Amino acid sequence: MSVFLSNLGSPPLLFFFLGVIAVVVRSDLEIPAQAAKFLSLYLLFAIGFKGGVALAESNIDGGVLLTLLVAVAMSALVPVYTFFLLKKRLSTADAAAIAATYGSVSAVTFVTAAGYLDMQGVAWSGYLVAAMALMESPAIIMGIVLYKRYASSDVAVASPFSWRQLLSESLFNASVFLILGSMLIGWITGPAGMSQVEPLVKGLFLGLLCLFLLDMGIVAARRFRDFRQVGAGRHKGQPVSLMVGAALAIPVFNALLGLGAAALLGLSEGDALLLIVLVASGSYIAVPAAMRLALPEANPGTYLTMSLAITFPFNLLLGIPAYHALTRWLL
Amino acid sequence: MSVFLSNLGSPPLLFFFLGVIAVVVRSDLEIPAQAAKFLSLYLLFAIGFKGGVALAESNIDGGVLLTLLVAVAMSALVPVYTFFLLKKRLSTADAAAIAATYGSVSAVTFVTAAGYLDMQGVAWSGYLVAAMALMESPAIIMGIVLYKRYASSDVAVASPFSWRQLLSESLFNASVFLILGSMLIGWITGPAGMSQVEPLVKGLFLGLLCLFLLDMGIVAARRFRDFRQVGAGRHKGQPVSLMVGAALAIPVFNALLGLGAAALLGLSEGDALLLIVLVASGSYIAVPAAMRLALPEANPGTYLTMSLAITFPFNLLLGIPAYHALTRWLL
Amino acid sequence: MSVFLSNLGSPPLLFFFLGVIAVVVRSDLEIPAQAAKFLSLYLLFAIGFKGGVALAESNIDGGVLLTLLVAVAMSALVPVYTFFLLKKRLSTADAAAIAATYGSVSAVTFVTAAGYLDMQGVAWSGYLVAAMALMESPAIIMGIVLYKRYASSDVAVASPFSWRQLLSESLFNASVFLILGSMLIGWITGPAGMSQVEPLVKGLFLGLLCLFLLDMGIVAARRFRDFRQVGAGRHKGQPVSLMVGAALAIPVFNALLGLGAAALLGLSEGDALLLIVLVASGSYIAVPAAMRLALPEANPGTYLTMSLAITFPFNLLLGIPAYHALTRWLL
Amino acid sequence: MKPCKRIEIVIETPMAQTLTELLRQAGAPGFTLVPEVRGAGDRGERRADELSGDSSNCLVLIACDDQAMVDTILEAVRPLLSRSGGICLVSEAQWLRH
Amino acid sequence: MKPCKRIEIVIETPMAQTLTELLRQAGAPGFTLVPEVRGAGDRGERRADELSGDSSNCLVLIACDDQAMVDTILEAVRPLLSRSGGICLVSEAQWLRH
Amino acid sequence: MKPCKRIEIVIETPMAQTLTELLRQAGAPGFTLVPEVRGAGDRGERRADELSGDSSNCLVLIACDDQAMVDTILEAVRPLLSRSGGICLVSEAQWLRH
Ligand SMILES: Nc1ncnc2c1ncn2[C@@H]1O[C@H](COP(=O)(O)O)[C@@H](O)[C@H]1O
Ligand SMILES: Nc1ncnc2c1ncn2[C@@H]1O[C@H](COP(=O)(O)O)[C@@H](O)[C@H]1O
Ligand SMILES: Nc1ncnc2c1ncn2[C@@H]1O[C@H](COP(=O)(O)O)[C@@H](O)[C@H]1O
Ligand code: NA
Ligand code: NA
Ligand code: NA
Repeated sequence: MSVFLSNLGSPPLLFFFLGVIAVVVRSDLEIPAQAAKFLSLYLLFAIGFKGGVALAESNIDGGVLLTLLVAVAMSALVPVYTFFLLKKRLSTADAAAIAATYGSVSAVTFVTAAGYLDMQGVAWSGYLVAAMALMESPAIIMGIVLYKRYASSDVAVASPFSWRQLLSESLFNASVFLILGSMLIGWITGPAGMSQVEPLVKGLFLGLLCLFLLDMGIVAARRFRDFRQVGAGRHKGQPVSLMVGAALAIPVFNALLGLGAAALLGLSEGDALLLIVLVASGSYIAVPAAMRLALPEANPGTYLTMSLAITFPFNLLLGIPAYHALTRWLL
Repeated sequence: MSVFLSNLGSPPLLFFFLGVIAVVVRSDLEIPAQAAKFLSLYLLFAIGFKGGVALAESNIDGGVLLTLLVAVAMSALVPVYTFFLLKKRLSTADAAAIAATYGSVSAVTFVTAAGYLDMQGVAWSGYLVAAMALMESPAIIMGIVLYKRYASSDVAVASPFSWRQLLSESLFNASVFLILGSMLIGWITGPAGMSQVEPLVKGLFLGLLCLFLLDMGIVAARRFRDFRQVGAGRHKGQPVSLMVGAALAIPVFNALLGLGAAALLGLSEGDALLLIVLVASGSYIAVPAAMRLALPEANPGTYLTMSLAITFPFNLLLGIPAYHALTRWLL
Repeated sequence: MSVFLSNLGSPPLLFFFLGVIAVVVRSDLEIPAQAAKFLSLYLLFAIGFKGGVALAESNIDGGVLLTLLVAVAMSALVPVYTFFLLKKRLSTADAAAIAATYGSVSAVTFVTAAGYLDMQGVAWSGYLVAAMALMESPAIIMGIVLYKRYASSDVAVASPFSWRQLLSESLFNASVFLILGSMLIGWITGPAGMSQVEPLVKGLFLGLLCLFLLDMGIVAARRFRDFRQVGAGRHKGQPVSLMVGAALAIPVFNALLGLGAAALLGLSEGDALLLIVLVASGSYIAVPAAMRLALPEANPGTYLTMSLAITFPFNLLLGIPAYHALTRWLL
Repeated sequence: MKPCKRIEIVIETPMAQTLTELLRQAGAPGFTLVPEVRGAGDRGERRADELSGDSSNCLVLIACDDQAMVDTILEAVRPLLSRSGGICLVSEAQWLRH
Repeated sequence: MKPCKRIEIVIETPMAQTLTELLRQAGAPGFTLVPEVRGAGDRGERRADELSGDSSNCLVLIACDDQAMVDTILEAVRPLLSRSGGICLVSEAQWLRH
Repeated sequence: MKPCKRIEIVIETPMAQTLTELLRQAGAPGFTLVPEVRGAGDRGERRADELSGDSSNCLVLIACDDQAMVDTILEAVRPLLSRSGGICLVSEAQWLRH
């Protein structure tokens, strides 16, 4: 119980709820779009750089490489069963986009979990940032490949397939590229580099995360409201309860999968929780951006709302402490 | 004399004047709009959070509650006499909007006064941030109610009145909502929360205030210039000297009112100055936003220019040290 | 050799190359325009303020004044020979704009050189910030005057000449104005002012420089790509190899000039390097802004690309350590 | 291609939400809104430089192929413009059906 | 002054690069692109508030004085609009030659 | 409703102030300016990505119901466009009086 309460008492999480309340009471509060985008670039830069420096300070052995491999495998595996489960009740495009969404990860959920561990005084390893960065692309590729394979032939003709574009969208996507690049630079420059950028990368991190989550709360609550107002257009006839159910069931199921993997890999308490959170979270920045280009037939009102407006707050509020309790109990 | 000089030597104030000079010499210097807006959200977030933590650390007794009550009462009272004084020479809408403007407060004037006290080594209490947050809404409500009561009937018909919208605009207005919300979160998380966000909330405060005041200087000087060029349209026939006179007389008169209240409440030197500054300052963010919706008939060229281009620099430059000298002398 | 390697290992420079790579691999990474603009204002504010405080702490003697005079003279002299060398092969307008570009300075190159010196543990004096601020305007004035003098008469008729506008564009140009103003405020408030804004002005400097150079890398690489695609319109028939050659030869030649001046003035190692970098660098913010107004006939595809996409990375990567090695060797 | 009307409205930013609400109630088929535009008109210059968004305008474009709907929209918009200023232009266009 | 067509396209931001690439290939004489516009249409509201740029549109204006080129552009744009939504309007204008 | 002309000008951002000054001197009844637009034309691509604002354009819309004024405005704008590029379109519209 106390883990839930202490999680609730952290400023970043409370600012997320402040954002939600702003939408509920119809306040006109909003973070200017370009400032919010800059905050998200800052977070990726800071996470990547810190992870890279941590990598430079740790020694990368076989265990680490195996964990990275398992992480990549899970990000490619999750989309497969998600796709086949959903294909029966949703369009092929929507099923593929949701599959990619949940195979990929949410950097902010990861960061919140890492902050939660810091508050609880539990150690975790820097190479998990590398795991996060590596888990974005495979899910995107799998989602697109599954769609191309199972879409009816006339659609496939209308949308010519380009491997070059696929790789570029999955590997050089702005978020993936920035986090990988910052990690590399952190790794090259090591602690000497960190000493130069520490006040920005470490000092401001939690404060700026508060402002970012305030924005996320606003955006998530708006999506949730739009979603409930089953209205005109493509939204019509979406099986809303299926979507809400899936957005809650998928992270829980994936968390158990992540827990199993962590147990087999023999990870420490902190590392196990972070791996679980990676598998359980769904993307709402990198994947939607890729899907708009590769699968414009899929409805962002479905996949984006599920990951941003339901799974994300669920993981933040209940998921992280629950997964932690489970980890403690089982490992 | 020395208080005036030391006030003049503070970087934030000097950057305000740099902004003014930029307009005078027709430099193309400007802060991008979204960055300026983000800076203003940051300031509200930081002030609110600091105030909330201060509240959590202090004990709220009867004296504190009485002070808050008096602050709210003054923010409702100031609009009444301001309205009746101005109604004779201005349109009902303009009189009501100016009344609301001066009943409400300027967060940046408050912050500058608090910084001034810090520099002078005079203590002040965190609950005055709560007073500031509570003083925005009553003035907005009073301004609108006065207008609805005294506007000629045909206008009143054209603009249907909605209590729901009135409350939403006065209580859930972006600035009011953010400062109240941040204060609440600061109060919940207390010193533990502060330790997480301190580098952002405290470390950067004065530096970012410099950049924000640079922008304010630019905007204020532009308004002042537009104002002097009595030009086409609604501006025509505005009694300019009346407006300048009012924009200087109202803060001075209100400062004396605030001084009286502070004396009756038996406030300390620092708290007294802050209460005086709250009563003497006029809003240029929350109130204009509310007035555009509720009283579009009022001319922002009048009420906004008065508070932003005349009262605000007057308070910053002369008001704060003068009110301080007066407080020292009388209390 | 080791100076080159240590220069390469600094985070800001590596982020510049990350930006270049983003363009090469066609990533969609970009810093929002208003955030990038705010970062550039921040850098000018921080450089200026630090320089002003350094000035307040140092004593300004004849040697300092002489150095400032020489710096101004070089910024007026460089455009003259650059103009006459280029006029034979380029249009008068392009030659004049390139001349102004290289007479003026790049604040970010200066800052990177200063950071490089800090990393190498070599001291430098604050008054060189004043030199930088003073070197922007004379070059702009010279470029315009040369153009007006040598342009064919029909063009001159089409574009009436205004001294008032010329002075305003060269002295009150946003960048020049902000750096001079911040320097003045830093000088007035001195170390006491610095203590108020230190976390922003010093703490965050290198971290924010990383994000700024990431953006610069992206913009420079885009310009370079556009430049190579000799395409439609005015670009057609530009002597590309001449431009690349000039963009490499001019900084090297000017660096030697700066070295000579530094030797004659008897500057210390650090100060000499900074003076050399000022003379060798070319402007890509202040001058282009002024040229668009005063010389719209000149093609920014020529002068801006040369300074931003060729000279700037050249100085950052090779120039600074090479000039340093030379300085060490000769002085 | 189908003939339609292009309705173009410039109104101040604080009124944007009221306007889109009106459009929705009137049953407009859609709209496109360009935020943060500057301007000048009868009520002087609007520089889009204030923190409250008070001095910026927005530009709204509505394509509509039903003349009755156009009239409904114009009638709904008219009182808004009278109270808080701005302009509304109507022109002819062809709508590419896809 | 020369008669020409004004082509106006609203499309979602992630498609902007594809669109400008199409225009270039079709040989369009130029274009002007207004980024980060909001909107609403058949596929619901687009609030321009997401980090991926996924919920914002852009507005593209093309002036073209060659009817064959106009047709080429419209044919190139049509499938893009079918796949990912948006609108395209064509109207008449006079182009000031300078 | 009153017939009027819609004048639409795309010009580079550094020239925006010169343009609005010209409009004021010509006596234009008002204007709306969309800042920070991208574009491409005879002088290549303008990506709106530079710190000096040098590579962005702005789009200016002027509604004018007086033909003599329209001509004055066009004559004032023409040399500006010749020197620094950009386009100017004129079309017909109806102005909703409120
Ligand atoms: N003649 C016009 N042409 C274009 N835009 C205009 C015109 N008149 C007014 N506007 C726009 O409408 C806003 C409000 O106009 P007004 O209510 O006349 O001050 C102005 O700030 C402009 O953006
Ligand atoms: N009738 C319309 N008038 C103006 N803009 C529209 C209209 N319909 C759609 N749009 C724009 O096109 C975008 C995509 O439309 P849709 O594909 O219909 O959802 C919307 O978000 C609007 O910005
Ligand atoms: N045919 C066109 N259609 C729309 N906008 C154009 C066109 N030609 C030029 N422009 C705009 O005008 C700017 C300057 O054009 P130019 O002087 O031709 O390079 C471009 O960057 C575009 O924004
Ligand atoms: Na996942
Ligand atoms: Na007040
Ligand atoms: Na130079």
